Amino acid sequence: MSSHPEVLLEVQGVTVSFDGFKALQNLSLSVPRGSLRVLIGPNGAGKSTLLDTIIGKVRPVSGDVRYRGQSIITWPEHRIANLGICRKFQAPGVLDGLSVRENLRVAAKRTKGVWASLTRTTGRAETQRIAELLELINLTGKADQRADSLAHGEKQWLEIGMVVASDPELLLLDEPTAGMTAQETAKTAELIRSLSGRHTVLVIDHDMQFVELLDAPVTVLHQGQVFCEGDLASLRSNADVMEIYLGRPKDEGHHKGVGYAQT
Amino acid sequence: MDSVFLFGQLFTGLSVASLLLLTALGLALSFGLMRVINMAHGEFLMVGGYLTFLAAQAVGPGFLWLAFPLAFVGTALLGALLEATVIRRLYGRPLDTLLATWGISLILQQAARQIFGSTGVPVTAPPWLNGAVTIHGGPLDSLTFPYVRLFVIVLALVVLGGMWWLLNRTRFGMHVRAVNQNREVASILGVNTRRLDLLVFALGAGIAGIAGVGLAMLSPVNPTVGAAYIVNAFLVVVVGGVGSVLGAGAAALLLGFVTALAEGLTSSSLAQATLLILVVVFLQWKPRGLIPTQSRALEEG
Amino acid sequence: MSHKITDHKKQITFLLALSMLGSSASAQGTVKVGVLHSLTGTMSISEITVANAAQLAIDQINAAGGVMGKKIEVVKEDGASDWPTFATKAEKLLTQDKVVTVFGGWTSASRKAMLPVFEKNKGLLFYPVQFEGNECSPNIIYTGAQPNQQALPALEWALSKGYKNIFLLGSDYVYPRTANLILKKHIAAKGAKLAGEEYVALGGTEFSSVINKIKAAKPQIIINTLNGDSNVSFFKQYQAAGYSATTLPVISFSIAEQEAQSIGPALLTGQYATWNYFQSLPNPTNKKFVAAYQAKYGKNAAITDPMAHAYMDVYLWKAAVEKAKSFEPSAVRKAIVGISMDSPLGKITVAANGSLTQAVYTGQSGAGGQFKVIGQSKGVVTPQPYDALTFPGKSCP
Amino acid sequence: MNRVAQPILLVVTAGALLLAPFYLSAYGLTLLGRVLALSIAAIGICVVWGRGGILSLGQGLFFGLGGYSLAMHLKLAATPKGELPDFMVYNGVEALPWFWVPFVNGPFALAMVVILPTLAAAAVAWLMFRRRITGVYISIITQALVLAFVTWLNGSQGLTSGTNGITDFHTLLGIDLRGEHIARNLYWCTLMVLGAALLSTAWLLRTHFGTLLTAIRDNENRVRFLGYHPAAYKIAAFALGGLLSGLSGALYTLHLGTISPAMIGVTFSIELVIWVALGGRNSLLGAVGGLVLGQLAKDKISSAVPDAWLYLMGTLFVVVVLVLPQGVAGLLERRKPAAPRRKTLGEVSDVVSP
Repeated sequence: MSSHPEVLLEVQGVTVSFDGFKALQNLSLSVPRGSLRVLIGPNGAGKSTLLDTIIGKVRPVSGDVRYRGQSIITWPEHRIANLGICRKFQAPGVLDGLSVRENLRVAAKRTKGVWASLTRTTGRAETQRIAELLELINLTGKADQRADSLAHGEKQWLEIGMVVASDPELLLLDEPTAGMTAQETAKTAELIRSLSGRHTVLVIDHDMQFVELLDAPVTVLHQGQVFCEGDLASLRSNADVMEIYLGRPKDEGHHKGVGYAQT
Repeated sequence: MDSVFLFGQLFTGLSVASLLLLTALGLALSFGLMRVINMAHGEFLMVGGYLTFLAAQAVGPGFLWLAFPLAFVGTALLGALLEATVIRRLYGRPLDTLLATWGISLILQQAARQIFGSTGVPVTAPPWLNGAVTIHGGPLDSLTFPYVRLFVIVLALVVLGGMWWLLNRTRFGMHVRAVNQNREVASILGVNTRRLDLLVFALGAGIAGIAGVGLAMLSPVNPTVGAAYIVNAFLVVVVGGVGSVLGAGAAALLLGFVTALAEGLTSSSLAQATLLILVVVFLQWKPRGLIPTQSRALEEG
Repeated sequence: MSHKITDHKKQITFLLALSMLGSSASAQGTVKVGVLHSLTGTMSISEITVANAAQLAIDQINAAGGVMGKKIEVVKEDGASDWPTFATKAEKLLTQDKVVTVFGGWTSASRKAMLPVFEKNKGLLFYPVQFEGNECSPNIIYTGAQPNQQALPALEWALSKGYKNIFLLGSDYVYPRTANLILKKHIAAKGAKLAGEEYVALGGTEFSSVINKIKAAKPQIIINTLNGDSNVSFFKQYQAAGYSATTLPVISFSIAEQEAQSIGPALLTGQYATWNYFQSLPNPTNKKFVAAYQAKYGKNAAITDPMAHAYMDVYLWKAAVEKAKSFEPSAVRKAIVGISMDSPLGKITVAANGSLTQAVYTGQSGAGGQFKVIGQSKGVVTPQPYDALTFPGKSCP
Repeated sequence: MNRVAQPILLVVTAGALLLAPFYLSAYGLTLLGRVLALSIAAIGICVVWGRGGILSLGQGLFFGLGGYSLAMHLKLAATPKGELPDFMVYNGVEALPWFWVPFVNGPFALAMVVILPTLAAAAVAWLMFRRRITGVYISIITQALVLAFVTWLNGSQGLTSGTNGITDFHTLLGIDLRGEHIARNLYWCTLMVLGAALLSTAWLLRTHFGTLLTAIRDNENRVRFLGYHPAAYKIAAFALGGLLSGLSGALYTLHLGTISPAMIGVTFSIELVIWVALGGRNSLLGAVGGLVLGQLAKDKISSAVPDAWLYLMGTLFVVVVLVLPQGVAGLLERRKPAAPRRKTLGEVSDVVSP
């Protein structure tokens, strides 16, 4: 447990099975309010499945997910999202047929019902906020362009913008920097760091430079379980972590950084 | 229902299921593998029927030896042509394949109408298929199994068996299963997915052609015969679970028996309407069908 | 055709207002009539030949100098086996082409769809096919058999031959349903037994269940009102189940010479049909008609009851026009009552309700697809649109 | 097409349509009125398919419910008091079936024209979207449903008049349907309904609702995990599609004077879709235009060269899908300069804006 006393999200002994294959095995994890947490692990470790489970996309065979102390394991996805949990997917999940501005507006709306969608208009405060977000994700010039015309990196930014626009309490970011240049990656890291505190952030990534920039506690997943936790530096010197990444005996991988293990 | 009638209806169900299965197998293959909704599939059945008619015209009563290869090869070639010219360009757009193939089915129907006329052409079954097995005495006295219907049931079993063998015991089948699981990976591993799509589509068409031979033994072949089967064949695919040959078999049996029992209890129109509603209800219970295929590729479908 | 093109242009350019519509009823010594049948779609096989028969009569009349000195100009339209299309095309014929009468229709559904159009536009339709009765629009001349001119005589014939246990099998639409409703009343009234009653969707080809039901009911004869290709499937599957004309005869109302040819005479040999006309009728008018039709449309062309009616309809109309001395539909309608003539069907007379007084024959199918007449009504039968036993108190105005 | 030409073209077309009774022949007017009535269903398809990405091949079901609701009332109104509709008598039915009884009441029947198809569409949508049935499954299920409906209609002659359908109407709420100026008034009435449907749908699609519909079409999961309930939006869109189809069916029934199973079946439902695809599935005006011109062409060509018509139609299906996936409206859009990309003809929202 970290120094924050209050636990926002608690994953308790969750097991997820796909056709007999156990993607998560009795996994437990707790995330304090306002913290920034990084999840790493080799392919198939269960990182994405964990996020899927939190947002209700995947239902576990056993275990519980508690948010603000309340079990949300049986809730429909949209209600979980409305609690203030927002996820950025691995592949950019932008809304292709809409303009950049509309993408942000969809994310920023507070009321999500059909009736409200017919009657509510966009207020000045909302317009203002969207303008700020556009600035933040550097897409002001392309605000009226269709999202499918954006470059890959821009789409990533747009989706991050959408996640931020929805102003969630808990942000789940799945490889937010895939396809970004080093410069963009650095900027993303800066943005994410600035979000923590007011928001609680859980990031999955492979890119160790990026993880380093985030400068946050790291949890290593392996075969559907928490393998170990700690800061990046201590993990880099951990021979067991090297082994699960490279599948080699401990003594061979030492001289290489974990970062090279990306696939 | 007395027991003779009940068994008679069960046999009817089996017979209906056989034709449904033969029609649906090709659909299940192409739908499962390529996400192609081929509305012209019924017309392959029709073409198979007309080719049977031509075979009968050409060689007389013993035409079956010619009809099977002719119908299979003829429709398979037509299928290959269709795949190469239209369907290939529409992969990943299932709804558009649906509309385009509907157009193709209109063209094929009209062509048949102009060549053969809009009334059905009759095919007389070979003499050895005339007659029936009749039970004499006992509780099932006078229960009859016409040879023609037995023939179609055997035909369906043979084709189903052949398909199972092809998919599970041959290299071709391994490739099909691999592509079904994950197209990208299979292609990286050296499976020529383009060629496989073509072959599978042609195979499915060929099987529909064989179904056409069976159909011609029971009813006249006319331009709309395919349209009469296509909706039910799709339901077999959906109820069976997309892409599952075994599922298609089970679903065809289920639909066949339900149809026969409903027809036993009420008129054929109401039986058909009931069946369609039951399918929709069934999908509420099992939206992915009897034997669902677990694959990530399906998630996006 | 040229007329059609000018009109088409007008419509899409929205330019010329009323100018071109001067092409009315009788320009240049011709008079326009419509022929409206399904030239495409499932019904076309039956209807094209009916349209041909009407065309033959028109050609003959034109060759002999026309009607009241005017040549008949035919506007042919395609109902496309689609009932609403019949209504649309009828409206076009009446309001745009301004035809003085229309020869057309086959299915009851097409007639029902056209009826309001003819009533609204005060047109006149000659309908040549046997039907379920229960209708007498002043704007339609129904020359095909009423139920008492086909279904009931068939029942009487069956009963007279000792078939007392009767199974009713039909396609699921209005004609079989109504005909069978009437037959059931008469079967009960005559003390015979109804073995069962089954309907198969139009175009249905699967008869396994039906044959099981027939087997369970053990009838002596089947009265068959199946339509089109369903007949082929039925007779095939009936034969496969071990039945034949000697073990379980079938008497049909929708199988004529043409259908017999396409079903395959072998499947039908020995089975029965009831009509007002068979190609084999020996009267001289028929001999001439058959010869003329086959000279024009092929020497093996089969000729059926609705074709004979359609052919005769044109002559009836001509006679009525000449009697009324007018092409005006209401005058023609008035004049047509009481007209009597020698036709391929034998002697016919138009009754006040717009239907024909005509004879009824029962035929047995032979090897060549022709029917041999084996029974005949005593003289002609007066048309009764409403069966008195089934629909008491109903009659045409 | 630039931003000046477009409104001018719209005004000219609207004017030409409004004045059509003064220069079209009687037949031309009925034909146009009939086709305009049909095009209301096209608006529904544009919303459900173009914007919602849901391809229903069963719009005939809702069209039929609207048409039959009205036809049942018209039939009862044309039947003398105390008697049964003629077809029931001929089928041996002895008492008015329960579901016919309330349709004696005109206002009730008119309300049902709208309510019944809407409710049916909502119910079908609820069943499908609740279980997250998507894509081609929906097409197959909706097709099965319309087939079931048509089969039931055909097989229940005593209740529905079967293949003949319901026909021979005389009066609607006391108006004589065979009267002198009825064709003209019915035409204008249809034009009004079409205009109202176009404007209100265009407004609807300009709201946040329209945006979300597109969003759900493009990436349902993304929208769901932003906290929206996509099924609710899809049900609403589908119900709207049903409503418009029902209205269209009722008006079409009035124009044609009959409604029958043959008019509402699988073929009809797919044909509607292809005309919309031809015009442009994403554009309201494209969809309506595609349907109107397609139907007019069908009327002309199918009577001139009946055999060629089906080939032409079949080829059109293939060509539209292969070459013009966004229809003619999409083609016009593509010709426009690329950036800065303002809303264009292809995007429904702008199309009817003043």
